[in-house]
Amino acid sequence: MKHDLYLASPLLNAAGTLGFSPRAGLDWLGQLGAFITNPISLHHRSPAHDRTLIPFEGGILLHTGLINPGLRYVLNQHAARWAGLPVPVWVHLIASGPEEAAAMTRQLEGLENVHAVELGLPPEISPAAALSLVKGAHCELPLVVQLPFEQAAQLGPALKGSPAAAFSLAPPRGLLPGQGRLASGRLLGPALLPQALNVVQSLAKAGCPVIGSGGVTCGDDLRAMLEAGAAAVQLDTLLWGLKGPGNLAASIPAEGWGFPLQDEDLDFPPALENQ
Amino acid sequence: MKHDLYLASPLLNAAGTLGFSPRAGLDWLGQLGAFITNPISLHHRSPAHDRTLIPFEGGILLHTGLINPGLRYVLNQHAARWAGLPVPVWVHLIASGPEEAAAMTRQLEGLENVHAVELGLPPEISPAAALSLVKGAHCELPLVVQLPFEQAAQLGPALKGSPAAAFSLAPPRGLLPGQGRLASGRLLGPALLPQALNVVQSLAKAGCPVIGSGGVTCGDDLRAMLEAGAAAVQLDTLLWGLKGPGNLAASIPAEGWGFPLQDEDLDFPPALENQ
Amino acid sequence: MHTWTARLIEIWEENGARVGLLECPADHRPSAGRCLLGAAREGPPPVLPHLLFPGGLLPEGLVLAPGLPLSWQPGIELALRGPFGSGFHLPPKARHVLLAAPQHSPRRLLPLIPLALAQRSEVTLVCHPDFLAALSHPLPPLVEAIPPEALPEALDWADYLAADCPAGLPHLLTEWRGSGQALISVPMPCGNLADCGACAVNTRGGWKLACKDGPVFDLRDLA
Amino acid sequence: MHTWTARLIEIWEENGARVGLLECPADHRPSAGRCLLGAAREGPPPVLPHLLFPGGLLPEGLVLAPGLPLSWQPGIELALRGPFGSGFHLPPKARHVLLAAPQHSPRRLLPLIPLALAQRSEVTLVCHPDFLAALSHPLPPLVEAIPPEALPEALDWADYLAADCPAGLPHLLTEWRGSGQALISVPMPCGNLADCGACAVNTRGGWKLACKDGPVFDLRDLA
Ligand SMILES: Cc1cc2nc3c(=O)[nH]c(=O)nc-3n(C[C@H](O)[C@H](O)[C@@H](O)COP(=O)(O)OP(=O)(O)OC[C@H]3O[C@@H](n4cnc5c(N)ncnc54)[C@H](O)[C@@H]3O)c2cc1C
Ligand SMILES: Cc1cc2nc3c(=O)[nH]c(=O)nc-3n(C[C@H](O)[C@H](O)[C@@H](O)COP(=O)(O)OP(=O)(O)OC[C@H]3O[C@@H](n4cnc5c(N)ncnc54)[C@H](O)[C@@H]3O)c2cc1C
Ligand SMILES: Cc1cc2nc3c(=O)[nH]c(=O)nc-3n(C[C@H](O)[C@H](O)[C@H](O)COP(=O)(O)O)c2cc1C
Ligand SMILES: Cc1cc2nc3c(=O)[nH]c(=O)nc-3n(C[C@H](O)[C@H](O)[C@H](O)COP(=O)(O)O)c2cc1C
Ligand code: FES
Ligand code: FES
Repeated sequence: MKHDLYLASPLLNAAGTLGFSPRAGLDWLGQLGAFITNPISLHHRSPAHDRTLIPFEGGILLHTGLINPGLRYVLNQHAARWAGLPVPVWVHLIASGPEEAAAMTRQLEGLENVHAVELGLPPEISPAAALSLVKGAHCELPLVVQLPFEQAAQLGPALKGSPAAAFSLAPPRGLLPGQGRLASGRLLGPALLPQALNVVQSLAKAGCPVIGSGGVTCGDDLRAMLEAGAAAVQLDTLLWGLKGPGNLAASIPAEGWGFPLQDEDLDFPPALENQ
Repeated sequence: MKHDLYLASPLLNAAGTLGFSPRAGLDWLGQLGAFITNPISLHHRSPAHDRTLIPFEGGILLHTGLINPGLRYVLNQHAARWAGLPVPVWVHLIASGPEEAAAMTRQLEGLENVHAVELGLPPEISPAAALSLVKGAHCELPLVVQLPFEQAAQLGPALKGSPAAAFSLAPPRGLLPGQGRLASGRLLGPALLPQALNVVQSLAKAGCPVIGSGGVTCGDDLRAMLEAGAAAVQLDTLLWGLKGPGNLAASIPAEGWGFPLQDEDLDFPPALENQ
Repeated sequence: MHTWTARLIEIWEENGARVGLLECPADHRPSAGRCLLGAAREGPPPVLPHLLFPGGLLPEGLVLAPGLPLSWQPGIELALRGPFGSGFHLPPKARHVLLAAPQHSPRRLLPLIPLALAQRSEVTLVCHPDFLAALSHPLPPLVEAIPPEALPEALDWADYLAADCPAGLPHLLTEWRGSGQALISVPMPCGNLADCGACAVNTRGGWKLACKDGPVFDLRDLA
Repeated sequence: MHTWTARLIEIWEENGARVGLLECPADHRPSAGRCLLGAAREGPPPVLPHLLFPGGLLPEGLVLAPGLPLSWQPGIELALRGPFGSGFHLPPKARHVLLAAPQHSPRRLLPLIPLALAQRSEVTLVCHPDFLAALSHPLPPLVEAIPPEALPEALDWADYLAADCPAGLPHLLTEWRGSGQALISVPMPCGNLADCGACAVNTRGGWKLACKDGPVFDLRDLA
């Protein structure tokens, strides 16, 4: 039996912004429709030797190396906490291949309060490799596939027949001079908003259920994402500011948003039909 | 006989930033390796009815509609001025198909001081359509092909066997809320630098001679572009500031840069060979 | 394109809008309705320079009409380009000069007042009382200020109209048959450097660029 | 994660570095080497809040060590989170306390001085004379200040070392065999909210996160 991708609020955190389980005392946690974990791989990954943070106009370049202690350790430490959270949990997985993806998703089935899997795709993956990874990750839980930003407009439509119930967006990659060389990393911050809106609109127009993200910092940004066709919105660096999501919940349109989504809605979810 | 793509300086202006011929009194014009014209179509194009300028963190969204009076009018008004400029002229053309491209480039052959054609590609063009447009534009002048930002990493390698002598980058497209709706346009400004460096590096690594652009505002940015593999660099909104290129020329590395390029260098131009 | 520098002497607020005073050499002063582009000389440059309009003349310098960026502080040096564009042209024979800024600050029309008074025209200013009360210096006593509601009668009286309506010209003005001009508010990113077209205005005479042919246009030309 | 607000009373420069004074309730004061994240409450929020360290205590409030953003002005209200992380732990038995900031401002070590004097330790501060001369308040007379060249002898004398070397620990310090701690300068974007890993520090005990286990680490643990 598949759970539906039901969300009581269209606000989500992006994977990597709130840890493996949320810190105690986040009084705004209940504003989120779901808590998404940091990216988790089968085996532990240590920090990249060239990890870096470089600011640029309107954003930051961040490269950490997807640091995580591996799935077994995360489940030991956090699965019990997930069960007790006031919001559903989506577990973000990164896998080096379909078998690894299958081995990981199997361990999540039946976990209390785990409502979905978000599968990260490595940058520059081919549509064929993406499809096989997504098929590998297919399990009882609804599957959200996080697309590399630069290929999202191409990969989303290519994965429409796949087990993906919806798509989300990884931050775009960039290059900046730092410490005497060009450093590569993910880009975050308000500067990304116009491109993110563009990608969201293009996926929505192609009939792909899409969770928007990238540079959302205020109610206007949130409404623009929903107007562009996003069924929900992930917040990133905003959550590292000192107001959390602030009063973003007040900007959620009363007439609703894209979710609840069911797998059968894949081609034409209600929110996108009226575009 | 083909002219070589020779540049006495790696600094260029992006098409659309300095008009059809430069205003009198631009005392820094001589710092440019070439003057690139505004985009010119065969027939005149009036301003887009939904033209707009919307600022965002680190940049602006600009949509004007490629306004221009058509090639015949431009040549009447400006060809004589081009002949007298202290720097070579590259003419930027936009064409709706290969025949139109051929009809336009033919009119540029033999014009005094016109050293190259830069051909703009429409957004979301397929590799096959791009190739046929580039072939249509093939003429006695060296051809620089301006790639849509989002598809550059894919289109550049696909056009390696084509008559393109080098590639440049159109600004990426974005979407922002403005005047009660989502407005679409080109994105300009320093926020674009990290992604532009990423695209330049990926083209250079694929053996494509590339002219970088996007968010360059200072000597560090210029050097980063050249380090990422750019053979030359186009400046955009910086030129609309009050210092023109400022003292950017002082940051050009003494050891040289990618150009002079010859058509035979297409696959492995000297500057990129040592990467 | 000539670039020069000048000191921003003072900044104050008028009904919430930031107005400035610029130490401005006489030969660089824009006439009413013409433009300057400005940016702080120190600190990180803005993506685009700011569009500035004259908002009056004081003995100390040029008043800059509302819209100064929050990052500007009194005392900073500005780099400036301009004046450029085409401003208001007060007909020498105008006797009943109507200045209409019904929606916002009247500052961009104020530089016309001394010119009108010098040619002995009567001057009426249409303006919201809140903006009027906020002006740092009172209007000359010969100028009559009236609220936006009184615009229709004032139009009957006027033989020249200068309008500044950033939110769009009201029908009342576009349909007016008299001699008049309007300052059209459009972005000017390239400031007449590139024919970028962002400032394009559709007129009866075809497309015009506000940074060159405007931003002040004859009312009769506005389509 | 508790967020609170406080007023920035004053800002001044010490040898080119911006130092501030924060009206800070006693129960929110970070001890030496612990962190705060701060952002101006008004105006556009920065992409990330700024990392702040205590740089001393005055009767009026907490001194914030160098690195305040240029956009902050005296009088503004800051939103703050923290203190978090693990700071310096002065061994109660330390008698010869060496504070070493040979490369930059010694501010982040100064909060240790009253603690050391209270336990009757002798205190020596290694610091460039330019930074010393720039301090807003003179060091207590019992503290001896010496230039970076004198560091080797001072190490022979010390029984506890607190180091702050943002450009990387000199060999002299990593190879020192005595009891000591170092403040490691790394970015802290998530401020212990997300295990983001940007602040990861490789120690003999494995990878540690500076925002939780640091940014002050035992010298013997640093690989
Ligand atoms: C700083 C800067 C300033 C610029 N200023 C100007 C300027 O003032 N005027 C100007 O004309 N350009 C300008 N350009 C170039 C401009 O970025 C692009 O050439 C062009 O896309 C303008 O974007 P737009 O959103 O106005 O038009 P778009 O919406 O991109 O173009 C309008 C239509 O033309 C189509 N189209 C786009 N390119 C082509 C093509 N090559 N062939 C066929 N159809 C095409 C699009 O699909 C779209 O339907 C500037 C570029 C820079 C870097
Ligand atoms: C605000 C924000 C904060 C984040 N913070 C963190 C964080 O603290 N920790 C964290 O781990 N992530 C975090 N993420 C997620 C992060 O953006 C991406 O998941 C990840 O790409 C990190 O980028 P990086 O440059 O550090 O690593 P990358 O360099 O992108 O990744 C390292 C290597 O892993 C490969 N790779 C990337 N994705 C996959 C995949 N799905 N499957 C297989 N291989 C892959 C890459 O090709 C690369 O070789 C955050 C995201 C956001 C939005
Ligand atoms: C499957 C996989 C596992 C990895 N595990 C680690 C790891 O444990 N520690 C680490 O520092 N980097 C790890 N990396 C990342 C690489 O060491 C290196 O940081 C990365 O490939 C650099 O790529 P980039 O240039 O795209 O950032 C891993 C990469 C992949 C694809
Ligand atoms: C070949 C071609 C010619 C065009 N000519 C004009 C024109 O003369 N005037 C105009 O306003 N728009 C012209 N357009 C643009 C369209 O009117 C419209 O602005 C554009 O397609 C909107 O696309 P966008 O959403 O990508 O900006 C032209 C488009 C193309 C492809
Ligand atoms: S501002 Fe660019 S043409 Fe007028
Ligand atoms: S700052 Fe993110 S884990 Fe330390």
